[in-house]
Amino acid sequence: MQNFTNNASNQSEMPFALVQGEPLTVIPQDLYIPPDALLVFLEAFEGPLDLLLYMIKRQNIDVLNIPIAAITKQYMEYIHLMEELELELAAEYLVMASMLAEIKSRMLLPRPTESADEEDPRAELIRRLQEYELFKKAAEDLDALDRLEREIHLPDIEIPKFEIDMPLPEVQIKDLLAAFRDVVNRAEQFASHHVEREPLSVRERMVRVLDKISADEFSSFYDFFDDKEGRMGVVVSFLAILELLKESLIELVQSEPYAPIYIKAIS
Amino acid sequence: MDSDRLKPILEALFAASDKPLSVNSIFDLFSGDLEQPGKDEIRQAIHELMDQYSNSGMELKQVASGFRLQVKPAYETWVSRLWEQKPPRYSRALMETLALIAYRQPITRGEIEDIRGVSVSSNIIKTLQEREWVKPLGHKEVLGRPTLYGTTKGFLDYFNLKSLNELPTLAEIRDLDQYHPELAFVEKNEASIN
Amino acid sequence: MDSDRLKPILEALFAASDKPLSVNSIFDLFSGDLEQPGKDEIRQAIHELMDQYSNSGMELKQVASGFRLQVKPAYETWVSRLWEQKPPRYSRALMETLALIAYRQPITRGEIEDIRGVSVSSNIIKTLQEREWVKPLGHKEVLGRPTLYGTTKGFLDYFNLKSLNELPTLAEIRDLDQYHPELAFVEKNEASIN
Repeated sequence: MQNFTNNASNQSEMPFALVQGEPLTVIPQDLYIPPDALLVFLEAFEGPLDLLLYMIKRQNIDVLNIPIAAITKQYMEYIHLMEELELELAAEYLVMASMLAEIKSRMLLPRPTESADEEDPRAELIRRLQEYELFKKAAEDLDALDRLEREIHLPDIEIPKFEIDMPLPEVQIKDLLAAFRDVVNRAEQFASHHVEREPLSVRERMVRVLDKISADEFSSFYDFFDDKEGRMGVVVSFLAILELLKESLIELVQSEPYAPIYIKAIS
Repeated sequence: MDSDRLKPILEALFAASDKPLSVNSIFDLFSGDLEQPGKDEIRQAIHELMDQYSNSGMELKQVASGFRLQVKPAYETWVSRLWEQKPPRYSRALMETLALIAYRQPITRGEIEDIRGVSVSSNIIKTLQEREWVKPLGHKEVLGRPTLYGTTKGFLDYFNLKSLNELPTLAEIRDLDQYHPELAFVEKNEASIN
Repeated sequence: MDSDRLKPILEALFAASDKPLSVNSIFDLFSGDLEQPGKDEIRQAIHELMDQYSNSGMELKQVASGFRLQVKPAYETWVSRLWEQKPPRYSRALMETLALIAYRQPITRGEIEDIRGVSVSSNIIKTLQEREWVKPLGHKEVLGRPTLYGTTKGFLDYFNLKSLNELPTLAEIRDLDQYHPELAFVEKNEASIN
């Protein structure tokens, strides 16, 4: 974020990107962003209102007195830039651009003086910007509240073992599945972790292999393949062993080519 | 049962319970006892306990679904050193959606989208429901009968609040009229903002 | 750091910690602080705290590996009613941990924490092992040699599964979700449970 604020004042001369062979020099003064940072920058915005609000704020423009033409121009350039960089452009940004363009065109039309009925074309936009800003702030305030798992911790106080039988919780398999679905959904949403779908059979086989082997003695590689399981079974076993090898849980030993292969756990 | 006998029992209960306890639920725990304390006695003892914790590293705090013993946020600096993991963080999109539901409930997804100017992903709504912060309240009787959402007691508990009234006050929209009396449209729209 | 400042910090630490804390481990937690208390100061503060709890429903108790805050056994009668009243349920954190162990075994605690985005308390792993649903399979050959966990035969028996292959895949879970948002996979699996 440092870049575009520092460079803001004296960046008007230098071509800042080549777009279809043409140097792009006309960039919003306050929005100089190195192209490779644009993606990061774009991700910082929650949508067109957020972007607009930012542009207005950075330029210290009175929200009631938005120079619609200038802002529209900046906004459109910004959108072109996104297109040039082939960023997936959310439709909402285009809608906002057309709204700005509409306001601009209406402002250019001569307005009958002293007409109280005629609404300032900027009014709707301003209303939306203000309302969005209000909740943007509310979300920040909410985020700043003390909350569980962050500022507030529930005590974990030991309870002496009771004489009475505390019944064990009952769990149904659907609860387990729901928990798995939840955790995967959440992981996908909040982080870059990818919980890829791996065939369970391989995972299970990995565990079975680990159960069978020990660190002290070698087990024959061939014992882990059972003809009765058919081709799939053999493949699953093979994948499981490869996976365990990759995770450095086992080692494979072969004294010479074509000699028997042995598996042992890494101690 | 006098307060000096009741207080440590309550403390033991709060220490052992994994969720907030209300005065009613505590009252029920004593049912059948010879010396069953009244609800007022329980309430009184809780308030005395709350005072007692003023110099402690813990506090007895009232949240939406009852009272709970918790570690004071002031000691988070040290407590967080016990664990390596960072607390979960939530995206701005999720927080803005949650804020809109909290402040504007009952509200439909479409209404949230109108204010935010972007679509709200189903995942966000789902996550909020899975965290049990948000629940469907019913349907709005308009075309498509969209679901109306509101926040739960669990939301208040999580954010350490007793009621929605304790949410930070929504900033006032500046009274634009005063600064720019020439702008006639302001009056017209002010009404629809709050 | 004087005792009045140190004591509540220690209380917060004892309350939050899921295992007993020794004087040394507490001393280490302060390392790097400008006002790092000495071991004697810590020891002194702990003893003052112990006295302070004499009239409380909790006590600061010394066990083999350190000190821990616990509910006084004298209040067992009342505390046990918390469980009589409502059948116990496992926390979301425990269920998610179990699900990840079931679906992603062999898996380390750190990997579970990475996916969940929050720390997994030792208690959860302990509970799952006591229930004999989860067992250590070995160690992962990475820094720290963390334990790898997997599910047991007892786990399969409890859920009436012949093998892990009978657990539905994530894709199946999601497909069902879409067709029956409420019922989800209930129908399909209900029959096989009991």
